[in-house]
Amino acid sequence: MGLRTFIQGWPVYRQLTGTDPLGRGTAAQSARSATLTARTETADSVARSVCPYCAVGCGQRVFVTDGRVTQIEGDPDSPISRGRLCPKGSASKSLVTSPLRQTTVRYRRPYATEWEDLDLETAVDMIADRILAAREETWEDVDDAGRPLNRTLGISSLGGATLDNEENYLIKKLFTAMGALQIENQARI
Amino acid sequence: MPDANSLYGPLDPAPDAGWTDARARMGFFTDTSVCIGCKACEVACKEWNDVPGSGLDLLGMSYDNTGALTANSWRHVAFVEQPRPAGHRTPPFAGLPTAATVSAASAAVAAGTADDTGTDPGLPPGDPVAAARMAAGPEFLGMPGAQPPGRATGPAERTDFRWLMMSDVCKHCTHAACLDVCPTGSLFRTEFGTVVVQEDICNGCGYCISACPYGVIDQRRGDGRAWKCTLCYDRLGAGQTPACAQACPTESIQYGPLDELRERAAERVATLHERGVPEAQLYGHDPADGVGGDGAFFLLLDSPEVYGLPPDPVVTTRDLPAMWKRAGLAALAMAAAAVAAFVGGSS
Amino acid sequence: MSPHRPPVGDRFRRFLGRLDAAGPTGDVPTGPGGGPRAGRRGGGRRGGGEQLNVPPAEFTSYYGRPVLKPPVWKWDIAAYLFTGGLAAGSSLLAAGGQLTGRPALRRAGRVTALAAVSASAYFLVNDLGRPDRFHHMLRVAKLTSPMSVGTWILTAFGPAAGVAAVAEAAPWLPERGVLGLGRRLLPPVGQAAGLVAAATAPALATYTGVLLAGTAVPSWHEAYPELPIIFAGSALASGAGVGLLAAPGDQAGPARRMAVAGAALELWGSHRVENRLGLLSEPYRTGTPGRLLRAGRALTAAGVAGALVGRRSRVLSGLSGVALLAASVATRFGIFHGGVASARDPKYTVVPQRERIRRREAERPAVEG
Amino acid sequence: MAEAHPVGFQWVMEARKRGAKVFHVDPRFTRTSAVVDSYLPIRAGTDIALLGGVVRYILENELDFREYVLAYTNAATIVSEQFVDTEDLDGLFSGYNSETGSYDQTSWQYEGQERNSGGDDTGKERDTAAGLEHESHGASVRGRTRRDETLQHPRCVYQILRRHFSRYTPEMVERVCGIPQERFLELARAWTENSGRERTGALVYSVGWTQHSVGVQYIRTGAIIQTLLGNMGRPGGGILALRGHASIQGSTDIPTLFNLLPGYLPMPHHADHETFDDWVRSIRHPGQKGFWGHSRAFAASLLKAYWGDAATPDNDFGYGYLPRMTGDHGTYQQVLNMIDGKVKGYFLLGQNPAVGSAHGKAQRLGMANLDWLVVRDLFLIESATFWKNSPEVDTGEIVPQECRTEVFFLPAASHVEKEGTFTQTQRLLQWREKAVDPPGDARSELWFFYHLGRKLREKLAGSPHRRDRALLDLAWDYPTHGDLAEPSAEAVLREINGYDTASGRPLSAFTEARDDGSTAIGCWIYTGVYADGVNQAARRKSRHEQDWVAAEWGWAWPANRRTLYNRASADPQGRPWSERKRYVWWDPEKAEWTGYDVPDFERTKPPTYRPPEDASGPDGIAGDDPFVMQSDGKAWLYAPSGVLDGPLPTHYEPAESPMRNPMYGQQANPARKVYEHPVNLMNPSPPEAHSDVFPYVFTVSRLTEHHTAGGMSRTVRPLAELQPEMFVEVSPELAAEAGLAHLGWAHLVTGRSVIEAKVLVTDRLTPLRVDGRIIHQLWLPYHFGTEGLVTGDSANDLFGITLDPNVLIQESKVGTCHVRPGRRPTGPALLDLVADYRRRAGMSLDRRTPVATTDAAGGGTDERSPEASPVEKRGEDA
Repeated sequence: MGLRTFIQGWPVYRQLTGTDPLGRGTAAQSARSATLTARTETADSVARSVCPYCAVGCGQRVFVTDGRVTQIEGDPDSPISRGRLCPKGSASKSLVTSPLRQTTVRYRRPYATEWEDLDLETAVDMIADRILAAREETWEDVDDAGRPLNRTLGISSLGGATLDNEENYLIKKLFTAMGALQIENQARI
Repeated sequence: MPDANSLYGPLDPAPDAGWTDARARMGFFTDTSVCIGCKACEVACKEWNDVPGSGLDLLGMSYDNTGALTANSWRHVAFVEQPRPAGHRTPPFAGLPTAATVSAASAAVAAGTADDTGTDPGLPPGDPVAAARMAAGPEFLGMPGAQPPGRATGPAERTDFRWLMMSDVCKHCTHAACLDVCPTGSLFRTEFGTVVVQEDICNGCGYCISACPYGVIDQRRGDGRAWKCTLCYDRLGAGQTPACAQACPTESIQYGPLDELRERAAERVATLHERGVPEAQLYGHDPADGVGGDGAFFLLLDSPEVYGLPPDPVVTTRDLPAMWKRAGLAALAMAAAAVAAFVGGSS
Repeated sequence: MSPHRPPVGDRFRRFLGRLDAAGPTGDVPTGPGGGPRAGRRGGGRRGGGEQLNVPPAEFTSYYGRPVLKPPVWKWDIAAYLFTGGLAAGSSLLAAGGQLTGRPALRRAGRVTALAAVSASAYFLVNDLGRPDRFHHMLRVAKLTSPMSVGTWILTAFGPAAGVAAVAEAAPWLPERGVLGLGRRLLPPVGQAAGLVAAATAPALATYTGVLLAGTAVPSWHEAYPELPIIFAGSALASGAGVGLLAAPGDQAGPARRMAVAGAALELWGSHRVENRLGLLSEPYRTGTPGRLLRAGRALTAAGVAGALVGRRSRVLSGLSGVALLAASVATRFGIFHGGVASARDPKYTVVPQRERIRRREAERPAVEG
Repeated sequence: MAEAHPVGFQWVMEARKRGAKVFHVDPRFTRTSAVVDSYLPIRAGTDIALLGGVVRYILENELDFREYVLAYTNAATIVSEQFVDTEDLDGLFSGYNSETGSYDQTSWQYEGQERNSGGDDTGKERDTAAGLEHESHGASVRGRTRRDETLQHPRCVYQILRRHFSRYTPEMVERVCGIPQERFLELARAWTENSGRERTGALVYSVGWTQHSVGVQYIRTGAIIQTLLGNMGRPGGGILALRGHASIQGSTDIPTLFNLLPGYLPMPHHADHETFDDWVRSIRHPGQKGFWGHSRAFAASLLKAYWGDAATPDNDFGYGYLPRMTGDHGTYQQVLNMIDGKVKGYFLLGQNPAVGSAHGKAQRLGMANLDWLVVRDLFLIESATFWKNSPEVDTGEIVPQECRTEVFFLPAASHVEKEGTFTQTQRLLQWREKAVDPPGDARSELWFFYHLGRKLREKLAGSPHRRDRALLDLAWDYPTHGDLAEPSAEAVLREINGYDTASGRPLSAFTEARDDGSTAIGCWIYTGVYADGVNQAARRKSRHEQDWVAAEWGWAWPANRRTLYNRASADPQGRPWSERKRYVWWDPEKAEWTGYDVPDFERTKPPTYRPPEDASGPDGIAGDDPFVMQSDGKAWLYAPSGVLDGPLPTHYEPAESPMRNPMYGQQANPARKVYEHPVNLMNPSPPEAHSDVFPYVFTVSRLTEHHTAGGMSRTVRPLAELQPEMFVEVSPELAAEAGLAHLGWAHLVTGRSVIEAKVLVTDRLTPLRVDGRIIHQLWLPYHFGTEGLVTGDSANDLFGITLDPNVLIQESKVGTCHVRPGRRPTGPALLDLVADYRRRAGMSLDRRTPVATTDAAGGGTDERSPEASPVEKRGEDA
């Protein structure tokens, strides 16, 4: 940067030579401010989503830059929400990027007082083994009158109201096939 | 070139600040009569502007746990509970076995709470008496005639009640003292007529904080710089609505060209007056007021100070010429005294 | 949760305590919880026996909290008010000494001016939230910003005062060589610099009045006619104090007269802000600011008296100088804290503004009719 | 609504701007109350008395929309002579069995149909939450019914209704609810004046209404009003449930519920549904009218979707694989079974029962007594850390070193890290696009369950056991993609939609479903969401580019209808009731139904259509019968079956109440589900002694700033800081009585637990004058727990478990408690305090909660209740 450019970039010079002698506006504007733009404008992609909190179903737009969510805001096209969000919906970016989010499997051994780490693959495998053991232990083939029961009451599940229909479908399908009857969610609560 | 009203009086501020290609002046009209106090504005603002947390303390100021506008809260929703009538509405507690109201007493207790907002000066404690008066019925305020006839709330029992909510924000004054006193040019007037702190410039001198007649701008601890609402300058540049206004579920916060908003606000007040809400009043809409009108103005249902707003703010620069004159006189006096001291005496 | 915060309701309990002490004068209904209710109460609750000639201030604010943000300036700025004034006063003293051939005054004035202006720079930079960005002050030159104007004044004054003070080192330089050249050149340069500093000194001393007044802080802003006077007087007095301390009796005459003039300006100004501003005078008369300003007044009086009666006594003159300097410190801190107090209490924001509205509305029909 | 559904509330504000009058009924003055025209404080748990008062007001003043009522409801239908009303049985209906605490519904039937009830054992129906099956259809009514179009017959529904609600006078409303008569009349007047031909009114409730021991009947009462006023199936009308979780409607439609299969097909019962035919017959009731007549095709198509090639007509499509219910397997029964050591493993999928379910202690003790627990969530919620950080660890009831539960915490993908559909509260399916990959080990449930299933099937390959066939034969071959091998959600949605098994062509409507194995449909009511192979739920046509019904945004079940039963928006002849309120109408030119919405009627069935004598299924529905899922095509003012606690709503006190029922000798819902278990002691209510130990009523709900059990809000800083501490709201009057100070501490005690909270003393709460005494109510948010950025005691810890008999949802919106100033004790001293209260309240382990409290039950009065008084006819004002 030459002295000349430096001087010309000096707000005092701009005050003296430009339209803003009091140094309130154009003269005082910094280079950063002059090139500022909304990060939603430069996002790599936008996903059209739906708020994960209550059941109103407000439309959301999720802006992504470099594989990171940089903004979540209301979708103005939505006939339900007209682009608006409540405080919870507005906090969606903080929800999905929260530093408190757990991103690794945690395992608590029986009688342990602390968590341990566990590999995801191993965890799923261990869970599968425990399901099979619980079924084996508690399977009911038929009732007293010999009518089919095909079930285990040794396995329970709770949850689904925050999940997708496709997920609930697979959950119900798999649990039903394994004879696990005690499947419940918030709709009961 | 600077306008004759450059320091005081009605003015279109962007051209005055050198914007030969100024855009229409943009602003907020916050209609508190439809505010539901959801605080979406507070959160949406924080999400967009990456504003840090502002304390995890229960303030007991009704549902307000933010307390004030600070460097870490650029929108602040005020909550005021009052045993007073709300427009034409049926008194909610009429006929119930109620005793005296507690709003004033609870408010007085809440005046003493504190929150670590992470800013300076943040949220200083308040005066319990003034707090009580804020939350009291009309008989406390000594404002006879402010209530519709036949709605007087006796001291013995409470029948009427209203819960005022109001989303406060930087006023983006026509004559912005913060901007004018800023010695670095960090605070500047944008082409939209808004007032923005440039975070790459601010050196945290704190002058703007004392200059603001609304107590808006504040200094972030650790960071040292002053922060406040930018009216989402970056979004405006992209033709977008500021985050708070976009989120607001009930259109309490309306964003748009200031001229349009002022018209809309006038109509709204007229409608409310027709519907039996005589207390509806505009605040900060008048270009002839002490700050030349606010870029963010409000429809209020009570006196401004009840919401924490100054009733008649005046920009400090109104008196600036007089101040410099006095300073000049003082300087002359000082020089004269010095000269006299040396030439006047004998020893 | 913030640690070390006062227990919730503490302030309220103190309020109740005051109510009890006040007796059943106000309309104070008792709540169902047994706790008294806040009722109609006049102002002057912080009076502490002092009789105020302001009407009882009934006002409202959001949970009683301040409407304004109290200044975030720390004690550095109050200290700067003193050192800036001291620098200005000293440089005037120095210039006077220079022009009237009173080397002791000149020398003391120049050295003090440099020390004080250096301290000023330190205080100013130290008070910044981002000290590393102090040079951003030189980005713009804004007449609307007293701080910007002050920056440029300091930019002019500081180097001049510096050169003038450095010139005092000339006698200690060797007579030959490059430094010898300095020995010869410094005195005239110092004379010129000393005059430049003195020329800017009144501005340096008085702009700080505008600095404080150019805010929304009620008791500062409303005192704008007086603050520059007070600060000018205070600067003169402190400069005089330096003179009284440093100069032998035969050179101290101008210092004595400066002390008298400064004290007069300062006392007149202080009296005005303590009485003219109605409710907004209150912060200057009560609490810490009140004590500081009273101390300042007493010290000033003592300093002037000492200066006048102690012509023959070097010790008394010196003590007077110290008293004047201390007076200046006390006055600056008093004014500073008075303003801070006025911003902390919403009363001082709301009541005068309400009064202004009332006056305006009272006038309106007359105007329209 | 402004409080918990602020964005939905914009439409209320919009209506208000256009002149609508808005009433808000709530125990506490909320952010909604602040902006409406009239706020009515109500004693928690008395909504039926209030709404019943409105019903009476309508009937006594003949303000019903008579033409609508006559044509579209069962008002004229004659009911069996065997039916005896609560007026004559002191609060019970005929058919009450005090042994089982349930009803035989035979006497409730329409005249001549007494043997058709199919509900002669409501105890069993209650255990299986059979009421929930009727979410989309009424129970059986066969053939024609006897009607009196003059509505004069003493046993016609209209007259029965009049008599039943005759004691719900304004005076009685005031006496029961604490709402002054003038306020009640203001509501009744506004509601009736704003309903009819030219105007409609809407009733909006949040699902706190369902969390009562008479929750279903609350909604029934609302339905009666809205039907009498002609507000159903019409624009601006209806009953709008504001549900609280993004896809809670979807998880009911495609249920993760024990008693349901997708599309409200019932989970088979071991005794009633031994064979496929038994099962299907119980759904479609051969001969019944309405769309359930096709249910054999829906059932066969579901099994075909489940077991694919292995499901054939010859093996009843694998019906034999389905597990069978034997009774109540609901979540609360499960928890008690956990405490009793009967459950080995437990999955928690985005749910936090340690905070969010009633009786938190039972929840946590149950979890502490499992073999293993799998928690899938975004955060380490209280239900994952109960073994190290819970109130019971503090009291010593759970000792980490002695707690054997093995806990797997698996991080879950957030809503932006996976794609799929939510079904929102208005039955709208909206597809979400995926924005980013989930971080670290976080995975979608789709991933977890698909790969878990894959693993299970691998491990079982070659298994000789019959029990493993269902898993091995399962159609479980979803395509996966990406590095994480994420299953395709679109493929699953396609299966849910259904397809032709021969060609793979996605079906367009559930009318294409077949019972011969040629169609596979995962959820028949969703058929059409993937019509033409297009993901209809992903449609995002801007609201600016379509009309106000916005039919091209997402997809609503069934068949993209936005308003159900919208045939009722036209008169019997098919003309709009009024121009202002036109919505769907008959176009005689084109000979079809048309309008703004998809008509909820067979498109070409003319209004003049009259079914032949023996018609069944859809053909049995006449051209002027809009309620096409009902077996008689009518809206039911009186429900002859399907509602297990009575054909008409009746005011009962909550299970825990400080009051004797002012209306009947029967205190609380006689059919409510009660669990007698040592951990589940209910506070005594009149006529039992010692109810004065817990003199205050408390209720809980949400704050705008938090979400349910707080797992998605207490962990998020911008939300946590807005409501950072647990608090309790009390009126100034209660504060005075109990010695509570604003921002001081208080603790609340019930027979289960003690919790503490900061006190907000506020004018927003008010005491009520009820039946001559003052009732104080407290309000608490239920969002707090021990984890997250902000923590606090859990309000749900205070509740015991008592369920609504129809849907097995707990009463967690009202209970009784005591409140004391100061902080609660900690450690074992806390247990001592509870024990002391229990002792004083007579809550011994061998005490049984009296269920029937009137002699009218026929000797069923519980002898163990010390104060079970003889029939005391209460509540009749002159």
